[in-house]
Amino acid sequence: MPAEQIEGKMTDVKTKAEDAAPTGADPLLSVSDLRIELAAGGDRIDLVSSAALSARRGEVVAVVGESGSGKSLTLRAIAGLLPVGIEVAGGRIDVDGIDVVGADAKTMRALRGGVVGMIFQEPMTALNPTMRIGAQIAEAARAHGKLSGGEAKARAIELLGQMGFTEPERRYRLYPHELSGGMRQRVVIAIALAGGPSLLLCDEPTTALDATVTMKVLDLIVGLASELDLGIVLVTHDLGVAARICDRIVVMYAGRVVEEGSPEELLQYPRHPYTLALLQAVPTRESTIEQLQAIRGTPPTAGEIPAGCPFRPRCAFAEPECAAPVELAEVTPGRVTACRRQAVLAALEERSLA
Amino acid sequence: MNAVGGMPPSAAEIDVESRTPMRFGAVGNLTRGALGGNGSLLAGLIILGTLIALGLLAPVIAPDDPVKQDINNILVSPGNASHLLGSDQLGRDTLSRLLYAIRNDILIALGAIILPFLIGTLVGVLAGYRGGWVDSLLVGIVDVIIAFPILVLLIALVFVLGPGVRTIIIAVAAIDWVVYARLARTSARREAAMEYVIAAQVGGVPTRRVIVRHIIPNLISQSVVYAMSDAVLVILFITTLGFLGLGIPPPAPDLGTMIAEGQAYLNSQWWLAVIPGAAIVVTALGLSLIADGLAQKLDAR
Amino acid sequence: MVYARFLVRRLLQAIPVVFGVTIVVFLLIHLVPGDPARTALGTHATPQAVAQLHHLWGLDKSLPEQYWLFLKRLLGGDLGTSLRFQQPAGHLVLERMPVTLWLLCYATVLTCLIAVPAALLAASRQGALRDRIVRLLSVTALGIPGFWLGLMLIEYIAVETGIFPSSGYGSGFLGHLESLFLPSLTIAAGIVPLVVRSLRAETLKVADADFVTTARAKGLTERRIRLRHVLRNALAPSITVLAVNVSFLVGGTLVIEQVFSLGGVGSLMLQGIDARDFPIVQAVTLILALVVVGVNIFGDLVQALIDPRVEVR
Amino acid sequence: MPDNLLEAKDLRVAFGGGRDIFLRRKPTFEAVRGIDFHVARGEAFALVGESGAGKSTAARCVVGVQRPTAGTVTFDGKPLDPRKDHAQRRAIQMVFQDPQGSLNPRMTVGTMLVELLRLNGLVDSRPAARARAVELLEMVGLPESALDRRPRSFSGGQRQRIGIARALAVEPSFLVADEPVSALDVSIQASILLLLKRLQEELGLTLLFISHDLAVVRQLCDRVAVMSEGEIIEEGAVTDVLHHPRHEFTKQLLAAATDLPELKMRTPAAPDVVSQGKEPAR
Repeated sequence: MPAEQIEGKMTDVKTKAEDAAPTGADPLLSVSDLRIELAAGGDRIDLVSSAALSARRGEVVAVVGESGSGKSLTLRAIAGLLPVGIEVAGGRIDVDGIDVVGADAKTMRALRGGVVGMIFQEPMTALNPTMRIGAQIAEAARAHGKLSGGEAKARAIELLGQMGFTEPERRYRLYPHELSGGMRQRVVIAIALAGGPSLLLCDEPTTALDATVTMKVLDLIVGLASELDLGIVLVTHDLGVAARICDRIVVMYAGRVVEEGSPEELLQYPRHPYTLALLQAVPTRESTIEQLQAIRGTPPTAGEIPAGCPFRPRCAFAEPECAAPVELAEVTPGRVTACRRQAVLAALEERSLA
Repeated sequence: MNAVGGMPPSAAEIDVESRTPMRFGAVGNLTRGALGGNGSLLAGLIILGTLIALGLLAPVIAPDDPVKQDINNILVSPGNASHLLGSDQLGRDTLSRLLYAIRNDILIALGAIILPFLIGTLVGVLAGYRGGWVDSLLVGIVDVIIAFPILVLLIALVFVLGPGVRTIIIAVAAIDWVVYARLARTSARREAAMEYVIAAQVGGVPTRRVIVRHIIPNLISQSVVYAMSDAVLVILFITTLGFLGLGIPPPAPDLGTMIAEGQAYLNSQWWLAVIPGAAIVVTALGLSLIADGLAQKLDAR
Repeated sequence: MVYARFLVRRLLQAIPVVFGVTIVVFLLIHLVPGDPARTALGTHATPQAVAQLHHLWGLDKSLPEQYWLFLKRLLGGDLGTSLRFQQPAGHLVLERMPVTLWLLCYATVLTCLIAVPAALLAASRQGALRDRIVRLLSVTALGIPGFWLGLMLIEYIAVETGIFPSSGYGSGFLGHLESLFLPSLTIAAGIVPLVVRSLRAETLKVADADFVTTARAKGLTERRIRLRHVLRNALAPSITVLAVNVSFLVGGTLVIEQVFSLGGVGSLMLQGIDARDFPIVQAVTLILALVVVGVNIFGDLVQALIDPRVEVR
Repeated sequence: MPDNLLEAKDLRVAFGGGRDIFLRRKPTFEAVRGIDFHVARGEAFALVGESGAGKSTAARCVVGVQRPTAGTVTFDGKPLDPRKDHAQRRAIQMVFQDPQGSLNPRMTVGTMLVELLRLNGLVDSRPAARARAVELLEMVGLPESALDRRPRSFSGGQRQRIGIARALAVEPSFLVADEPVSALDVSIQASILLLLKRLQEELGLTLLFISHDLAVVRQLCDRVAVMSEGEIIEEGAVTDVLHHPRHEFTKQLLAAATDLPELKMRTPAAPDVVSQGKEPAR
């Protein structure tokens, strides 16, 4: 797709976000200094060592990173859905004024589904195979808000209709295995919305889907965000998906946030060498193989993350000083990076603009 | 270069966040660490090892001849100087009979599972890998034999063949192989569909070698684990046959026969039936623990 | 109705298996080393008697011919004539069937009553003390020989406390319920460990499934998640395990009937063995195999009702 | 010598079929519904489509692990039958999608390579096989020490390199690559693509490339055929198809692609920024 079209799309969404800005002066979601650890035997392994994230109502924020970057764990921590053995070891998570890290079980139940809806990667496995799809949606609706069985059913049918199901009354009675992957993902979205949440967390929602289906599902999610004034956090490894639908991109590497900014700025003028290297390594339909540059080395394994800047061993810009710890710092309004050498990147940006 | 020296724990283990759906189970295994199956395995090996050692050494350590009758000393209570565990209704030394019975039962059980293990696994792998009519035929045979209650068919077979150690081994093998065959067939079909097998075929590795070098090593451990729990069943079958008078022909000692003979004296000489029963339970427990431990080790991989 | 059609289809699919079963049962008598008629009648039988039995059993014909006759007789409901009782073997088996069926059903119910709570308790926290205890108990129980457990229960429960009778079938529903409690418990003890193991593993597997995370993300209570989402999905495979293990249950009844002196099909078979009564042994083997086939079909049906993914069409 | 190394005419593959125990016909599913394509010597040709389009099934026919139900395929002018024809089997090799499942977990890399080299009579002694295996590993950017390790201990990208080394071990002229980068992390993809490109040029390989990703295809291939529901709906030079799609489905596919805006800031090629497809020290 020509780049203009993408930019057009992005500005569209942005205007919407700006419209919504007044209502969302206070961030709906704010995550700071989040640390997540795996307790293995006596050892504790850092999986996420510093994650910071915020989202306002009506805003779509993408968290981008490769496998092992800690993006999915960060997302799950927000809903208190970390796997057994993995826990939050420090930092704060606030959702709509609720302190998630310190919350008791009852608060968390009210939060899940009621304040935070979640969409998963694998629509094949995210639905209960022995339960009708309608019942699964209705159940989510009944868990929040006092609905009778009939009301919950009506709500589920209404949601199915909103998700683009024709004849929702009839589809209500289907089982997950009777639906295609894209349709199942719509059911998952309906479940996530049934409790009337204000924040929608999406964990690689389109990775398992074909490209044409991906687009439809993404459009549906973005449409809902503006219609219902939801905040959306979308975790993906696909920079293209992030570029296409979000207002802000947060890049994670080795359990840390390394850069954050608007898609236009971040994807065209990155201020962290990892982002830059990633962009140079992703083939596009306009680029040729001569322009493609591999990143040397492999992403570090959890528990083996180098001290200082974690990208240092793979970085083309690294200097000895990069071995010292580095903090996220704002470089221009709305742009944050965790790189000591960002001045070099800024100079490169100057040069390309000149 | 990370290739030099040991690799860190493979990425797949700690990498809880991959493109594949998050596997909570894998994390669970990791957090439990090495505690897993080693405890069971060790306990099982100690129990079974002790029993096998006792059985093998029976000719040396048994205080008496297990079939020697002593009419003057019948139904002696345990603790007696010449009969440590007492004697039975024919004055035979219980301890000696017990040791020989353990020896006989364990040896027959192990003997009885080796044949079906080998035949069943081989047939199952061939049928599963080749598919076609051979496979259909195997599935048919398996379905028919599985339809019988195992013990009933076993008793019927032993009955028509006439009692004896050889009969027991043949009868167990004739029935039991289908279970190994079914297990190996399923695994072989799964492995044959794996890309590494296709890659070997594409690379020109001949079929026989694909089966022997690629498929069998990847499924055999599962069959071994099954064989251990199967041994429990076979021990139970053998002693049941003995109890029903269809087992090892008397006077050779067998735990089931000992229980059958002891049941008449349960209210006076309880040990005659209780001790051999406990010996069966302990033997089976040893085998089950080994199976359990092996299965957990296998799972962890 | 789809389930009726599913049932019919499963019954039709069982035909080849039943056919195979008849072949095995038919061949049993030909496995006897030497002359089965002479073996059956003992060494003192007159040559005329042996020849007569030869003719009666059709041993003077070719194997396929014999099988054809055997099959024709079976289809006519004739399972041979017992040498000892001089009665139709089929009739004898059916007469003893109620006790055996009672035992089977009773044992199945007890199995569920013990295994389901035990498995759920163990799976409620993997690796916790209760999990370890349940696992150790079931590993141990797996190796207890049924006949021995039966003897112990008779001696130390029935005889000493007198709460349950040590033998007999009792009369009336409640009488059966009381009299058959210990034997059924003994039979159940043999397969409870297998069901516990399977249900525990399935429950843990399902508890890790993505859709349970979805359920949690809905904000449901843990109780509802366990009952509505975990249990139902874990149950279906365990029902298969139970159905497959009916084979063990049936084998168990045979010995346990003997221990508790119950006049069921199993003790009939053992009587037949004592009397070298081949037709009885054949008839019992055949009918018990048919029971297993039937129970497996029933298990499939239950599974189809629980799990919509099982194709019923 | 024919120009087209591989030619497929009216290739069809159906699954299922046969009869059940009541002799009723089982339903069949036609994964490939009569496709024609050809791959010229030295060319890189791609089959593109969404999941279930039949592209992988077609690839499996070419390497002989799937029997076509109908149609003719010729390789180098002769009917294709890699199962029987030893020379063909050696000439056509495959790289798989899943770098995990395509390596035998119980075999070291060395054992695997030596097995292939010896079975195909490419070396006459064990030491020679080992030496050749080291060469192969070097070719794909792995050190000698990889020989004695099992697949488990490698990262996804390294496993894919091993998979490529295995395919090259028997010295093929035609390489089938079935989604070789789609299971890999973004930062690893580029190095594998660069490696494939380099090897194709250095060894003069003909390439049949299977992918769902048009951007990836654009990097490696000259010509592309778009598949949908078992049929080829459009075929042509990659740039043509990308910029002037004719078929409605191709247009949809292009519209749906999530591409990046152009990176305005390209770095000057720093000497230590590796671009040759080798994966140096981490």
